[in-house]
Amino acid sequence: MSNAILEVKGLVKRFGGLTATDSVTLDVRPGEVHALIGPNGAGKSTLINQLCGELAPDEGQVFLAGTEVTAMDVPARVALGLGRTFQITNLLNDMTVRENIAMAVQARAGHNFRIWDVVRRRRKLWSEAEALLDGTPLEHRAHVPVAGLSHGEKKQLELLVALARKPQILLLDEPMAGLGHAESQEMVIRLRDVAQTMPMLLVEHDMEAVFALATRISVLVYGRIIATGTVDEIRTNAEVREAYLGAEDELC
Amino acid sequence: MSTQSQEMKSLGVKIAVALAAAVLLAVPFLTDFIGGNSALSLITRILIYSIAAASLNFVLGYGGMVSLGHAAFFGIGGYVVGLMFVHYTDETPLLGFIPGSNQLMVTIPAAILVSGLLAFIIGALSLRTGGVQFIMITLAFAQMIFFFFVSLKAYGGEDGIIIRRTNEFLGLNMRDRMTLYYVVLGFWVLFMLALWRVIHSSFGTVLRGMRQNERRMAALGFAPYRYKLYAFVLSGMGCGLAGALMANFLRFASPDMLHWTKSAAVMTMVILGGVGSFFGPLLGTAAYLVLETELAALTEYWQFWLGLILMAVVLGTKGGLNALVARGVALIFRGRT
Amino acid sequence: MILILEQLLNGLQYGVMLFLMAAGLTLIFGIMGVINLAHGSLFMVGAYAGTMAAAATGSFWLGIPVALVTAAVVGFAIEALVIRRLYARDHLDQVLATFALILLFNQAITWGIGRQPVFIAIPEGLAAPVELLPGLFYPPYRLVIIAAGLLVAFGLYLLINRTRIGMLVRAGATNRDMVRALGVDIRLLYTIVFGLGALLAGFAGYMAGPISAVQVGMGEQILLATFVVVVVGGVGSIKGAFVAGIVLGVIDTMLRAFLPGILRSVMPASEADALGIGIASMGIYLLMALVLLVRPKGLFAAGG
Amino acid sequence: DPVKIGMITTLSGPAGYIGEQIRDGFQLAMDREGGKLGGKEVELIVEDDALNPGNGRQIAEKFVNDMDIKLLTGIVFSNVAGAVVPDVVDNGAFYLSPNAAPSGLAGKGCNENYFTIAWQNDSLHEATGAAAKALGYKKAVALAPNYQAGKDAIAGFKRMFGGEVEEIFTQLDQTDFASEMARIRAANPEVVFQFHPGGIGIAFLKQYQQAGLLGAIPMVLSEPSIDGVILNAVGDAAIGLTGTSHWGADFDNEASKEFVAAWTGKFGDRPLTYYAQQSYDTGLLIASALAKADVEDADAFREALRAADFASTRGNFAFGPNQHPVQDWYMVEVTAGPDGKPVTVTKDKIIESYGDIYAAECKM
Amino acid sequence: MLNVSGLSAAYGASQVLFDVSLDIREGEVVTLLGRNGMGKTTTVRSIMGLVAPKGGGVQFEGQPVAGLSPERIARMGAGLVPEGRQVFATLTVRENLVATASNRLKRNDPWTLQKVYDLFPRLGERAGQMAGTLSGGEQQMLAVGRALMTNPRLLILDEATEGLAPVIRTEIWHVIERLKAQGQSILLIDKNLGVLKRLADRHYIIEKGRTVWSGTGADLERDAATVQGYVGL
Ligand SMILES: Nc1ncnc2c1ncn2[C@@H]1O[C@H](COP(=O)(O)OP(=O)(O)OP(=O)(O)O)[C@@H](O)[C@H]1O
Ligand SMILES: Nc1ncnc2c1ncn2[C@@H]1O[C@H](COP(=O)(O)OP(=O)(O)OP(=O)(O)O)[C@@H](O)[C@H]1O
Ligand SMILES: [Mg+2]
Ligand SMILES: [Mg+2]
Repeated sequence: MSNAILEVKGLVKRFGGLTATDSVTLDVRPGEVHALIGPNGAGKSTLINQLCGELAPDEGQVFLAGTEVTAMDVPARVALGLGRTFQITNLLNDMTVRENIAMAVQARAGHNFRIWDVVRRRRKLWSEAEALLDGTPLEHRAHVPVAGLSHGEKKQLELLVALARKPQILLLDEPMAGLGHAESQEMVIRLRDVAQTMPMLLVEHDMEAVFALATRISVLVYGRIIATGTVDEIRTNAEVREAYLGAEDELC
Repeated sequence: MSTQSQEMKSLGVKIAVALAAAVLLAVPFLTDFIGGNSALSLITRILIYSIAAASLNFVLGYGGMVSLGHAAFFGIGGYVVGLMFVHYTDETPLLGFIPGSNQLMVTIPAAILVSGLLAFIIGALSLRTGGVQFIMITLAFAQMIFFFFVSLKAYGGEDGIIIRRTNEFLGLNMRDRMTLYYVVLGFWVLFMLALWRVIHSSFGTVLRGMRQNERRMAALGFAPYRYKLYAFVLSGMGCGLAGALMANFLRFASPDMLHWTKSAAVMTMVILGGVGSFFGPLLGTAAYLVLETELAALTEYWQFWLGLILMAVVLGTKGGLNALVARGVALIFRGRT
Repeated sequence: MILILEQLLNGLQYGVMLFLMAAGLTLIFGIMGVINLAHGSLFMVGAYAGTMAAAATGSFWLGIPVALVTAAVVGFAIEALVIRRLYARDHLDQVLATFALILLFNQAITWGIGRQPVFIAIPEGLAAPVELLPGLFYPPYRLVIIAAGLLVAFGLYLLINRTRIGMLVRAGATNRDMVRALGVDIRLLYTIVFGLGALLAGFAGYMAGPISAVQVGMGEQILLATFVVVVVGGVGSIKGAFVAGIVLGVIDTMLRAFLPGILRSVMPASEADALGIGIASMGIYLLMALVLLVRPKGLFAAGG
Repeated sequence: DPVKIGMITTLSGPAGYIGEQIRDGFQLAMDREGGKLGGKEVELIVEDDALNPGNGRQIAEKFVNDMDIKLLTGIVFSNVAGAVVPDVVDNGAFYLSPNAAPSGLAGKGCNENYFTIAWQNDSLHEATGAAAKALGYKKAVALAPNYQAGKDAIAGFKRMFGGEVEEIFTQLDQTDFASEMARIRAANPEVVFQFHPGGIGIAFLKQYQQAGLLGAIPMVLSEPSIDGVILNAVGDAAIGLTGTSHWGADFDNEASKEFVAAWTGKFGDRPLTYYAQQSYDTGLLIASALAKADVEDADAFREALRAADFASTRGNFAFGPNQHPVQDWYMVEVTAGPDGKPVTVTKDKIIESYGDIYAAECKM
Repeated sequence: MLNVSGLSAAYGASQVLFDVSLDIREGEVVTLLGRNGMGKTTTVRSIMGLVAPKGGGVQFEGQPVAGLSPERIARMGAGLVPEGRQVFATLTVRENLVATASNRLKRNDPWTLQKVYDLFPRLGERAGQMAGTLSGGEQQMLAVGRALMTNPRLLILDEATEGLAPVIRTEIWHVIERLKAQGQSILLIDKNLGVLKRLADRHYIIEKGRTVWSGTGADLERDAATVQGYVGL
C-alpha cells in the first residue's frame, strides 16, 4: 500500500451511453499539488463528485488515507478528512460570511446534536472564523450575507469554508474561475501557502495558476487520463497542446 | 447593523417579552374588557394552536421541510389523551397492558412520546424525498392515519371520543376556565422557552443551514438525513403536546384533529404570521383564530372576508405579520431618534 | 373474467378522469411551478358556469364553450391580480394566497347561486349504457370522457414538449429573469398559460358535472387527488401525469374490487375484510407513499 | 328581555345547505307567532361552525358564558355535537338537537339537558332495513364509505333487515363508483342499500343510473340520501327509488300542512327538506315548553320539554327515556313531480312508535 | 449606441453603484474592468433592466431605457451572456438555444443552430442532454450560444470565458474578433487582460461603483501604474 492520501483505482462512471470517467487511476501524495486538467466535459467534476461521494461510481475503488471509502456517503468521507470546493459556488445564502465559516468550524468541532447549548457562546467557533478571515479580501465583508456577495467574492468564500473544515486533503474545482485578474494572482499565493500543509487535487483551466502551483499534472480527456507528468513535461506534450492548451500565445 | 442598534433591538425584545408576560398573566382578569369569558377560551385556544404552529414552523421555517402532515401528530396527541381517558373510565388496559389514566402528568408525556414516535416513523420514511414530494408524502401518511381513526369503531370513529372530565393536575380544579388557562399558559411558556433554546442551539444552527443548502452541509460533514429527522421528531412532539392540551381543553378528540385541513390551517397560521420567525406563529395563530371567530359572529359570509384579509396580508407584506410588526416597530424607533 | 375486464376498463376510465382533472394543474403547478390550491375552485367555476349555461339553453354542448371561456377568464384575472405578484416569492406565499382564493370563490358561489347543488343531465344519446362486449355494459358518456382525456393529454404533450411556448414556460419556471433578459415577455406568456390551465380545469369540472355533484366545495374534493396525480407522475411531466393517472386509477379500482376477496382466501373472512377495506380506503395515498418511497421524484421525473 | 336561542350550525362548505335549512326552518316556527315562541319574545342568534368541532365549541362558549344563553340548537354533524354538547350541558344550559344524534350521547352519555328532536342516528338506517324486509327482499348489497357513520348505517340496516347482506365499503372522498357498479351487477342482489351523504351520494345515484342499474336492481335508501335538495341535484336518476322517512312534505296533518305552506310562502320553490322540518319541530317544542315554564327555571323547563306537548309535523311524537324521539317511520317512493323533477311520495308506515337501541343504557 | 451616464443603483438599502459612466459606439468592443465586487455585473444588470437604476441615465440607440422591462431592452437589441451561466437547467441544450432565438433586427446572416454547433461542437454532441447536467464549461458555451442566437445589436459578455478550457477560450476570442470585423458592438467583462488589450477598442475601470478610469489600449499601457492599482497586472 502506497503512502498516498487519496488513491483512486480503475474508477468508471457512465451516464447512459457516455463514459464520463473511464478507468481512472490516480493518487495524491502528501505534500503535493496534483493538478487535473482537461477539456470541458472531460469528466473532471464528475471525478471529483465521485471522490467526495456525491456520485456513486459504476466500477473501481477510492481510498482515503488507506481506508476504502467507495461505499461511504459524503459526510462519512468528510469525517475522514476530505475537503472540497465547488465549481459552481455552493454556500449558505442567508447566512453571513462569518457564519458560513463558523458553520464549517462547528462541523469540525462536533457536538451538533446538542439542543440545549447556545451557539453564540461557543466562542471558539467565532474566534477561529475571525482568524481565518484575517488578511483575506473578505475580511471587511464578514457581516454580509452571502446573497449580497459578488460572484468573485463567493468563490473566495468557497475556499475559506473548505479550509475552515481543516481537511487532510483538499479537492479544488476551479478555484480561480470567477476571480478577477488581481484576485487570481493573490489566490495563487494563498494556495501555495496552504499547500505547505495540505495536499490538493486541483482542477483548473487557468494555466498560469496550474503551472505556478502544481507539482504534478494529469490530463483527462474524454474520461481517460492521457498523460501524467511534471509541469514541464505536460507543457511540452504535443497531444496535450493539441487537445487542450491550444496556441498558448493567445493566453497572455 | 451597528452594535448599538442591536442592543436597542434586544432591549426592545426584552421589554416586549416582559409586557407580553404581564398581559398573559393578567388575561383572566381582563376578560371583561376584551369581550367576556369566551375571550379567555379563545386565548387558551390561541396558545394551544400556537404551540402546534411553532412546532410546524420549526421544521418548515427553520428546517425547510414543508410538512402537510402535522395534523397527524396533533391528532395523535389528542387521541392519546382520549384513549387513556376511555380506558381509565372503563378500567380496562389499552392494548391489553397499558393502563388508562386521567392524570395530566401522565397523559401529556405519553402524548409527547407517542407523537414523537410517530414522527420518527413518518419522518424516517418521508425524508427520503424532498421538496414537493415531501409535502405530498407527509400528507399521504397523515391521511392514512386519518382514515384509520375514522374507521376505528371501538373509539367512536369519526364521531370522536368525548372526554367527560379534563385530566387532573396537581389537585387543581381543572373545570375552572381560569385554572385551565393558567395550566395551558404554563405549558406554553415552557414550550416557548424550550423552543427558544433549541433554535439558538448548535443543533438549531445546523438545522437552519440544512434549509439553505443541504448539499453544502453534507460537504461540511453533516449528515442531512439524521439532522432533519431529529428536527422532525422534535416538531412532532411539539404538535403532540398541542394536541394533548387541545383534547383536554375541548374534552374531545376526533378525527377532525387529524384531517388534512387541520394541517393546512396550522400551516396557514405559520405563513400568515411569518415563516421562520420566532413570534410569527403566535401572531399568525392569534390573527387567524380571532378573525375566524369575530368574523363568523358578524356575518355568515365570514369566509369571504377572511379570504380577503388573508389575501391582503400575503400581497401586502413580505414575511407575514411578523415582518409587518417589525417594520412598524422600526418605524416607531426611527421616529424617536 | 368479464368482471376483471370490466374492472380494468373502469380503472382505465377512472385514471383518465383523474388525469383530466389534473391536466390543468400539470400546466400550472407542474410546469409553471405555482402551487395553486385554487385549482379546485377553477374546476368548480367551470362546472357552475357550464351547468348554468346548459340549463338556460337546454343544451349540454353549449355549456362547454361557456365553461371554457369563464374558467379561462377567471384564470386570467387571478393571474393578473394575484399570482403574478407571487412568482418571485416563496412558494408558501402562493399557498396562502390561493387558499384565500378558495374561500373567496366558495363564498362567491354561495352568494350568487346558493348552497344547493345544481343539476346537470348527461346529453341525450350518451345516457343509455351500451353493450361493449357480451355482458359488458358501459355508459357512453364515460367513453366520451376517455376520448376527451386522451385528446387533452396529446395536445398538452405537444404544447409542452414540441412548442416554444412549452420551452419558455419551463425555462421561466427555473429562471424568470433570464428569460426576460433574452427578450421574451414572460408575464404575458404566463398569463396565457395560467389561463389555459384554468380553462382545462374548467373543462374537467364541467365534464365531471353529469357524473358527480355540482356543488360548493366540489373543488376541494378533487384537489388532493389532482396533486397526487401530478406528484406521482413526476412534477412537470405530462407523460408522467397521464401514466400516473392511469396507474392510480387502475390499481385503486382493482384494489377496491378484488383485494377483500383475495385476502379472504388466505385469512379469516372478518380480518380479511377489515384489512382489505382498510388498505383500499387509503387508496391513492397509500399508492403515492409507496411510489415516492421507491422513486422519490415520482414515476417520470421532469426531463426524463 | 327576549329569550335568547343560540344556533350553531354549518353554513359553509358543501353541507352549507343543511345549516341553511335548519336555520330557515326554525325561523318559520318563530314567524308563526310573529317572532315569538310560546308567547315569549325570542331572539335567534346564528353562527357558522364551518364543520369544525373547535369552532363549534368556541361559539358555544360565547353563547353560554358571555351571552348567557340557556337554549342552544342547530348542530348538523355528530362530531361537532360531540365537542359542543357535553360542555353546554355541564354549564347548565339546554341543547336541543335538530339533526345530529350520535350514539355516544344517546346511551351512557345521555344527559338530562340534552334532547334530540330528529332521531337517533341509527334509526335512520334501521327503518330502511325494515322497509327492505317488508318489501320481501332476502338478499342485499349494502354500500357505505369506510368510516364510522358508514359502518353504523350498514349495521343499522342489517339489524332490521335480517336477510343476507354483502357489504361493500367505499371511500369518503370517492368520486367514481364504476367499480362498485360492476360489483353490484356481478353480485346481482334483490336490493341495494347505500348510504353516501352529500355530494358523493349524488354522484352515486347518477352513476347507478348511468350504469343501467336503475330499474334493474331496486334500491332502498335512508333519509339523508334522498332529501329534497339531493333529489333536485340528482334529477331523474332518483325516480323509482324507495326510501324511508319520519316525515314527508305530503303528510296529512295540520301542523305539517301549515309548515309546508309557510315554507312555500316564504321561499318559493326552494327545495324543502326534513332538516327544515326537524328544526321547525324543535321550534315548536321550545314554544310548547316556554309556554309552560321559564328557561331560568331549569327543572320546570326540562319537565315541560319532556312532555313534548306540541303538535309535531310528523304526527306521533314522544320522548323516550334518553330524551330521544319515539316516532313512526314510513316508506317513501321517489316519483316524477308535475314539473318532471323528482319528489317523494309517502307510502306505508313501516315501524310504529320506535325509539332507539341505546335508550336502555341511559341512566338519568 | 449605448450611453451610460452617472448611473447609480442599489440592492435594497445597500447602494452599489454611485457614478458609472460609459459609452459604446456602433461596432466597438469595450471592456469593463475592476476587481471582484466593484459593480461590473451590477452595471450590466442595470443596463439590462434587471436592476432598477436609482439615478443617472442609460440610453440605447439614443432612447432612454432606464425603467423599461428587461424584455423591452433585449428586444431593442441587447444580448446578454450572464455571469454564472444561468442556463435553463430543465431544458435540453437544443431547447436552450431555440427557445429564445430570434432575429428581430433582420440580420441577413443570422446565427443558427448549426452555426452555434459549428462553433462549439461539444454542444452539438450534447444537443439532447438537460442543460443542468452539462459540465461547467459546456454550460458556459451554451450561455454564449444562447445569446448569439438572439442576434443582438449589442452583445454583453459577463465573464463569458469563465471555466472554459484554453482552446475554447481561444475559440471565443476568435469569434469576437470575427464579430467585431462584422461591426458587432460588444461589452466585455473578463479577467484575461492580455487578450482584452488586444481585442478591445476602449476600456473602462470601475472601483467601488464609480468609473475611475477610461481610455484606449494605448492609454492602458501608458497609465500602467494607475491601472495596476485598480486591477493588478
Ligand atoms: N447526469 C448526467 N447525465 C448525462 N451526462 C452527464 C451528466 N453529468 C455530467 N454529464 C456529462 O459528463 C461529461 C463530464 O462532465 P464534467 O462536469 O465532469 O466535466 P468537467 O471535466 O468538469 O468539465 P468542465 O471543465 O467544463 O467543468 C460532460 O460531457 C457532461 O455533459
Ligand atoms: N443580490 C445582491 N444583493 C445585495 N448586494 C449585492 C447583490 N449582488 C451583488 N451585491 C453587492 O454589490 C457589489 C457589486 O457586485 P457586482 O456583482 O456588481 O460585482 P462585480 O464587479 O461583478 O464582481 P465580480 O467580479 O466578483 O463578479 C458587491 O459588493 C456585492 O457584494
Ligand atoms: Mg467541471
Ligand atoms: Mg460580476
